[in-house]
Amino acid sequence: MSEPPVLEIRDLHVTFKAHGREIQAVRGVDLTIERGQTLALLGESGSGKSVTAKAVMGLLDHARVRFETARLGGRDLLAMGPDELRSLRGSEMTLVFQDALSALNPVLSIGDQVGELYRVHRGLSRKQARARSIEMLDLVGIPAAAKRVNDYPHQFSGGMRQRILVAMAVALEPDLIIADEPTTALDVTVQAQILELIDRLRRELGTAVLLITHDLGVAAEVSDRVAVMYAGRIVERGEVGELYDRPAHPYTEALLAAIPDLDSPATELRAIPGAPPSPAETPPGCSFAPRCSRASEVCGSTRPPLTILRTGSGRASACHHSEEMLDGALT
Amino acid sequence: PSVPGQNGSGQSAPASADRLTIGTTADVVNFNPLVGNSRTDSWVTNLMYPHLMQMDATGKRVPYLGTEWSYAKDGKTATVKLRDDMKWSDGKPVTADDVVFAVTAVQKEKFGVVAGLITALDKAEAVSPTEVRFKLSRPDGTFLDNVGFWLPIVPKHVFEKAPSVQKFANEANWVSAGPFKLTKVERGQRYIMDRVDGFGPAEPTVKQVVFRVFPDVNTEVLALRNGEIDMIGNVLPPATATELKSDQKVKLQQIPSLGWAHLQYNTKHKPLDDVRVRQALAHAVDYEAIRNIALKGFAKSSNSSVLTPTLPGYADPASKEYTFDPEQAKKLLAEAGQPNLKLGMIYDQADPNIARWAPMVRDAAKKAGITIELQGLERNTYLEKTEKRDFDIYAGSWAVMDNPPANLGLAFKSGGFINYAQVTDPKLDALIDQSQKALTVEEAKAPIQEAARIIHDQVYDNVLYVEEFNIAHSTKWTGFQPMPSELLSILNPLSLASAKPAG
Amino acid sequence: MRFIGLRLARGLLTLWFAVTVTFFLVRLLPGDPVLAVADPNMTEELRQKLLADFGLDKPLLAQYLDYLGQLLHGNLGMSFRQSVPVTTVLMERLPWTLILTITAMVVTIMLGIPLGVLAATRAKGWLDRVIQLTGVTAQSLFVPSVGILLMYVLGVWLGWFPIGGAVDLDATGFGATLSMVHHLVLPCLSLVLIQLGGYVLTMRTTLIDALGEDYVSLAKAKGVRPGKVVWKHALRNALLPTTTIAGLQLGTLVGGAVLTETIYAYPGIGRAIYEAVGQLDFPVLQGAFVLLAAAVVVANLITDVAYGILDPRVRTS
Amino acid sequence: MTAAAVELTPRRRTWTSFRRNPLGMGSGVVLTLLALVAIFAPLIAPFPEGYGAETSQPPSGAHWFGTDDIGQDVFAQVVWGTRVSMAVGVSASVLAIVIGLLIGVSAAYFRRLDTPLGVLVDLSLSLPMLPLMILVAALAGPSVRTLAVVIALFSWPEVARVVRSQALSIVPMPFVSAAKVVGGSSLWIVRKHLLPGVIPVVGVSVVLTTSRAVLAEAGLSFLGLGDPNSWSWGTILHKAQQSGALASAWWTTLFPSLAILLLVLSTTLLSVAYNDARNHRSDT
Amino acid sequence: MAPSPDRHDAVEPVLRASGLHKSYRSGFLSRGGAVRAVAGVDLDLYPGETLGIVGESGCGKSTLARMLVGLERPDQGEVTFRGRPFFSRGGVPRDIRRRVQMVFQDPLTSLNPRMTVHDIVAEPLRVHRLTPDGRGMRDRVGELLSLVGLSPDRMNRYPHEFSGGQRQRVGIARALATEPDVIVCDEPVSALDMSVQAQVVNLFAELQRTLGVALVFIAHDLAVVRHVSHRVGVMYLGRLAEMGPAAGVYGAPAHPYTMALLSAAPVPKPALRGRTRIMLAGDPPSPVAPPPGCRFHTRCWKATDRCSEVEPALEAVGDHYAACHYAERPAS
Ligand SMILES: Nc1ncnc2c1ncn2[C@@H]1O[C@H](COP(=O)(O)OP(=O)(O)OP(=O)(O)O)[C@@H](O)[C@H]1O
Ligand SMILES: Nc1ncnc2c1ncn2[C@@H]1O[C@H](COP(=O)(O)OP(=O)(O)OP(=O)(O)O)[C@@H](O)[C@H]1O
Ligand SMILES: [Mg+2]
Ligand SMILES: [Mg+2]
Repeated sequence: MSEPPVLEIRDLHVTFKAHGREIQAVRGVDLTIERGQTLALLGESGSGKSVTAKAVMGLLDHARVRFETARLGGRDLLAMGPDELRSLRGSEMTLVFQDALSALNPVLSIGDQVGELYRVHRGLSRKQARARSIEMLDLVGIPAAAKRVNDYPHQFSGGMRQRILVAMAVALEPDLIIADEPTTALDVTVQAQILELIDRLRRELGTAVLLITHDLGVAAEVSDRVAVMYAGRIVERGEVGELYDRPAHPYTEALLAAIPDLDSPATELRAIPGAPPSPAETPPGCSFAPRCSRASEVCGSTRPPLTILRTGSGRASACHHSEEMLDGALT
Repeated sequence: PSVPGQNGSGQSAPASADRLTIGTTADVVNFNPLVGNSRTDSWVTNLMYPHLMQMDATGKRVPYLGTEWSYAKDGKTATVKLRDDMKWSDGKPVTADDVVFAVTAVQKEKFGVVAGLITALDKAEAVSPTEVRFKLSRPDGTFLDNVGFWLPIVPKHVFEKAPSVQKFANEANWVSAGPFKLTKVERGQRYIMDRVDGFGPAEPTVKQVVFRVFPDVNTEVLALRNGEIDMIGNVLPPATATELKSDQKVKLQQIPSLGWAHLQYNTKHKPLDDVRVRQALAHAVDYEAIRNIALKGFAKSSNSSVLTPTLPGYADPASKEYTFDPEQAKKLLAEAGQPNLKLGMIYDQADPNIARWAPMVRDAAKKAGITIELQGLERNTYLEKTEKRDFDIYAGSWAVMDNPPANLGLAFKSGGFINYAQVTDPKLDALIDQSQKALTVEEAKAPIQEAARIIHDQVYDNVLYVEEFNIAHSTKWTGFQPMPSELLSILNPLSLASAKPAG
Repeated sequence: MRFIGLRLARGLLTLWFAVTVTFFLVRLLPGDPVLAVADPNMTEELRQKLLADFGLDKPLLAQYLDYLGQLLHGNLGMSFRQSVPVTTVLMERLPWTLILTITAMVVTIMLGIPLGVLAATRAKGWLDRVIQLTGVTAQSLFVPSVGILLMYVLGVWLGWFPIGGAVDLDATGFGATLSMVHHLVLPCLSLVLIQLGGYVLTMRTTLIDALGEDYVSLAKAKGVRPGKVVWKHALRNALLPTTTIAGLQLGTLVGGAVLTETIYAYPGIGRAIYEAVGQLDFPVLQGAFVLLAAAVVVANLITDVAYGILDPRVRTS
Repeated sequence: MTAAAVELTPRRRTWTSFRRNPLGMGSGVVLTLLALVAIFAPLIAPFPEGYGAETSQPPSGAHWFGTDDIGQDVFAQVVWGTRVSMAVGVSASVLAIVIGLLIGVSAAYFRRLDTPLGVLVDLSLSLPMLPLMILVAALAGPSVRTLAVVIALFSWPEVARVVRSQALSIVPMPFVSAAKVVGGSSLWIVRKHLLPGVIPVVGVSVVLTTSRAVLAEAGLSFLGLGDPNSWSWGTILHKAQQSGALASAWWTTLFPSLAILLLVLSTTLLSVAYNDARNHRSDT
Repeated sequence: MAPSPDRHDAVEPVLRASGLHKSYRSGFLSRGGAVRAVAGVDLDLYPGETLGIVGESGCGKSTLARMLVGLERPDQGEVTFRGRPFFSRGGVPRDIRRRVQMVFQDPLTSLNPRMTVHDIVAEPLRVHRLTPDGRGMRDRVGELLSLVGLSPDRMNRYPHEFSGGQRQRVGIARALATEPDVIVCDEPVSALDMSVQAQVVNLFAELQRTLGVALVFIAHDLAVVRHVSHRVGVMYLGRLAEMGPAAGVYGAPAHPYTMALLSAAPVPKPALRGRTRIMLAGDPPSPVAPPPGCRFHTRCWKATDRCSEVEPALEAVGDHYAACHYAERPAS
């Protein structure tokens, strides 16, 4: 453990104010990613995945953001001034957006947008930046990159645009790539290509990846570790194989049971009743309790903290019943 | 000359004889003096084209291009002698041929004001370069006054080249013979006129006259105070005149009107054909209030007579103004069997004075139980309705009525072309005819006064007042020669020729 | 190039529409153009001749076709009142209107964009509120009232600017330019005041929208300086709607200058129109509308070009 | 059932956030006051007519806004002017909105009509409005009704454009397809889905068109094309101009000008506030 | 799901599409060519069955769906309902309209935000005058809401007051109101959260079991389609690449595209991570200029010259159909 983790976040809270009400989008999230590792942040819509990512990147201007610890490769982000933080963004930690069409500036050429990174962080001239951009576009598999640097985003297909975003994310060989649902807008066949690309670059560059997704399949395919979010909190985390095999939180368990299985199509799906709570609400107990089949009285009144489980390998779960779940699974 | 930055402080500098700037509220529409009829048109073309005669403050004709004039005994020939020292700006002399050309063109093509005034003309001929003879088809004592004052003399050698004199635009290369010549036109902005050296009747002092165009009197006043202009050509509204009275840097010049403001009752509309109804209406107007409030006292009573005090030669001192007497009016209406009289009154709402007193007429009439519905009209509609005699009451004013026998003929003789009231009164016709034939004022006086009395008693016309125009100029200038009517005011050629910086 | 062709065709259509609408408006409304030319006191024979001279004796459709035909030759007919070609009357006025409106437009844009940016980047702050309120207030002003106020205060009291007119008589060379600018200040100021609000508000909303877009977040995530994020990434996108507005406004501006030109005695087309209405000089009116429509068409073409420069999606498709 | 139940309806949410905007509320109050003044003008001041002895008096206790050059009370003129100015503004905008709504919705819904109507709207928008209004008003003769019609005639394209673009954003919405699948006729869809959908923008449009109409009315009246038998703010200014009092008797200019400013400003602020409140995105 | 219903040869299809073509011209006078959204699709839908359609985005699934319900008129080809053509002169006959309904992808935008749930569900009843307004209407709407698992006492609320899954139930209730024989569902669960998807998928299965309505179920999620469908069609660039019983298509894909699709789909089983996958090169071509011959040949590892010249027809391969010159034959 000589090397510090690439990212270390402790007790992240994000609160928005809207229509006179407070929305606690993220309520005490801890995250740690080691070098070369992919952590999948799983969770359904509105659970706070993107907000977490933006808070880490420092992109939330209008929200109240509170960390206890925020370290990037051992450097304390909380102690840094705005300029210092800015110099990290784009070079040490980078972001891949979900919707490439809206994330690329429609009025600037691709070369300009990729090259901007080199000009801002490396102080390269326009010409040098352009040359580097072409290399990068080549690397992510844009055909005839040299010819296409001067094209504009609308002239590329969806898959190409996503590749361009990836190119920007890896251009300066960052320590950390945060990919916010990078493939949900894409077709299955293209999605596979992009995931493969990110994975390859991660291996080659030794970068850590925070992969945000709501697709259990995607997480299963590429991540080393998984953290499951529900209503602004991480409810379970662990190594990917273990977590899928023996979920220690009823929500994870229910999610896995709700996916149709290609191999056993005839079985009825086990649906989770109800809907996720609104982020404006703060019930006292476990947020999942109203939908949970295991819920007992204590679940409605006391919120279970995220506790390390005895199975080791960094597994943790926030459920009053996780031990019995694991026992049940073992027997 | 104003340079940016020192414009506003121009007031302190003494005026130089270099330039006199006059504000006007309209562009020149037509440079052909025989056609143009807007005020600015007349002001500019009057400085360029001479007339046979001018007018003095009492309306009497005085020499200009013409030096002497007379009728033959039978009244069927009139002769005018001309100055010999006037030249067109291209060097050719102004001769009798030019006069003959101008009058013949108007007679032939029948256009403009003059055409209606020279119906008696049979033929004009040049007796010599300095003498013109007019052959008349009937004796007409108004002819010389009319043709002398109204007809601009144009250069034959220029105007005869146009296929139609009426349609000749005359918009460039002007050949003129007045005290100033037009040198530059910047439409919408200004008209620049330069002094003519050696102008016979009166050598101008000022080198250059500039007419500058403004949107309204308000801005003209600002510009006058600002020192940007030296004089406002337009008549000031009474309220503005009151306001400017106390301004040290501004001098107000009072000019009598040659016309009058009046109400006319359509005698072909029932019940206005009944003289008692018309008299009742005449008693239902508060003349004093109109003069004092609407005109702020800048108006004289004409004693309800069409012979106004501006022309002392004709005025009839015996005439008495109708009293404002609602009770009397009610009585007359009761006699006429018209207790609940309801009438419409048209007027041009763009005329500021009338727009101001029209409601006063309505309100005063209300006291006599008469309902007057105001029809303030846009100018062209107003003119159209007037031409078609499509009104009960017509409120308006006549600008220039300089020759009573001629003017009353147009206005009150059966079929007269400004006989808006549609008067048909044989006795009146005879009296007017008689006055027109008279070759001297003395001769014309008796019949015309009698005619005026009939008009008064029959209320063929209800004269409200004769306006006293206010013209403002900077105190830095002096030497103007005022003449009656806003057409001439202090803006007439002889006045501008004699204007000079004060002090 | 097909794009340009399409635009030109559209421009011609606009022109034709303006010509047609005004032609028939003038003739189908109550006021009678015949009355305008013909003095009711003239003989019938002379009247007929006059009407024939102006082509007013033909059936309406024939007059219309004649007019269109003449228009193709650049001939706008003869003024009823001034006995000179309409083109002569208007061409003297057009440059002034162009100077006034274009200056006003440029000044408005140069002020409006920075103010809009300032407001947007401080959205909901006090500066934003002040800018917005000022913009809206200026927009709500009534031109003649402002005109009188400015003339009285800046013209008469302080004596800084001339009352009316477009240029001094004696100014020559550079002095003339200086004098023109001097005369331009007040009318231009009125036009800028009433237009500025629109630009500021549009700029503000579109920029706020643009600042919420993902590409702005990405630019920030790339470590681009905040100022540059606004000027390089957000502004160009936000300028697109502003450009559209500018194009639309130039049209209304040229027409809306009537009041301004009238108040300030500025010798432009707007005042010529007002005067021509008073004199029922229909050929001049019609010609003025054709010219204004042409100005609008040109403005729209310029807008399209600007749009193309700003937006590659238009340029490259 | 779930948290979603506490969410406010869009209308209520708009209202709540509108209420928190002091400018918007203030404008609403001012407009209401002006409307009351217009309605109850006879109770506030006698109709300004006739003449008075005190001419061209500056504001005083007896004459709050002073008197004009024939001694009429300027306050009474402004009060009665509110009536005509607002009546012209409102009726012109109602008329313009009816036309604009019809054309805008038809253009958006009936695809075949879109190109011709769209071109018509664009062309009309590129006509020089004020000069044309002047022309038509001059030819048609001045009256309050003429003014309202003329202004409406030249204001509908703007409304049509706004309505069309709003309707165009509704037409491709799946709920419109749903109504079609369910069997709704065109008329049904226009009535039940399109019109209710465009009403909110029409709301803003009403306000803006009214203020534009008030300005247009003032402009035309100022140029002398107003109804001479009634008082509008433009007419007061026109009369002041005619009597040469624009710059000297400042009170005859100032008060009607302020009235125009107040009305136009509050309508604009109201629509800005309403738009802000409706646009929940800018609420964060 | 339930085993495939009886062999189809005996039964009449409720809905039949033959030779459907649809192109979109983008914009007035645009110079770009037309988008060929659907280019020659034939299919039959039998009573009581679920026909799944999968395919990548832009391959024409929605366009096909819109043609099947008569929202879009095909450029070529025809849709018939029990043998009667959809488009007669004037439009779709009212009784056919009633019988074929649709459920949309986005539950929020397919419900008018200005109408209450009651009014939304009542709309078809009003249009077809099936129930008089008033009590009867409320009872009927309540009944429909109960059928889709919503409590009738919330019928006076607005769509935004409901969660995504509930909204989609409202949409389904609306589609059921006219007692249709066919419901075409265009990605009815893609916009829903993963925890809610299963609820709606189960609802569809149950409704079909109890009401016997025939479903066309369009989705891009292979597993969901597999789960609900008896038969499955795979679309690529406006055409059907493969079509057949679900078990056959998924178990023994014949078309290379189907194989690639199945292989690329992420599987939520970390244990299977190491498996070899077919990775297709490049993006799907633009529908404006589809490649000649077999539309898939630009990305196909099996492609030969013939593929780029001759367009393969949909032909029987074992128990299903595939449009490929080199279709994978079943081993037996
Ligand atoms: N700018 C904002 N203002 C107010 N609330 C916000 C804002 N951004 C996000 N939220 C709220 O925070 C919560 C979490 O949002 P977030 O975008 O992180 O969800 P997510 O997990 O990324 O969901 P998705 O899968 O839909 O992207 C949501 O309820 C959202 O409404
Ligand atoms: N109204 C339209 N106008 C123009 N092009 C259209 C229209 N509707 C669809 N298209 C085009 O037709 C093609 C097929 O579209 P369609 O919506 O049927 O695809 P899809 O398979 O449903 O895709 P998705 O999975 O994204 O919903 C696409 O390229 C699309 O851009
Ligand atoms: Mg997200
Ligand atoms: Mg689709």
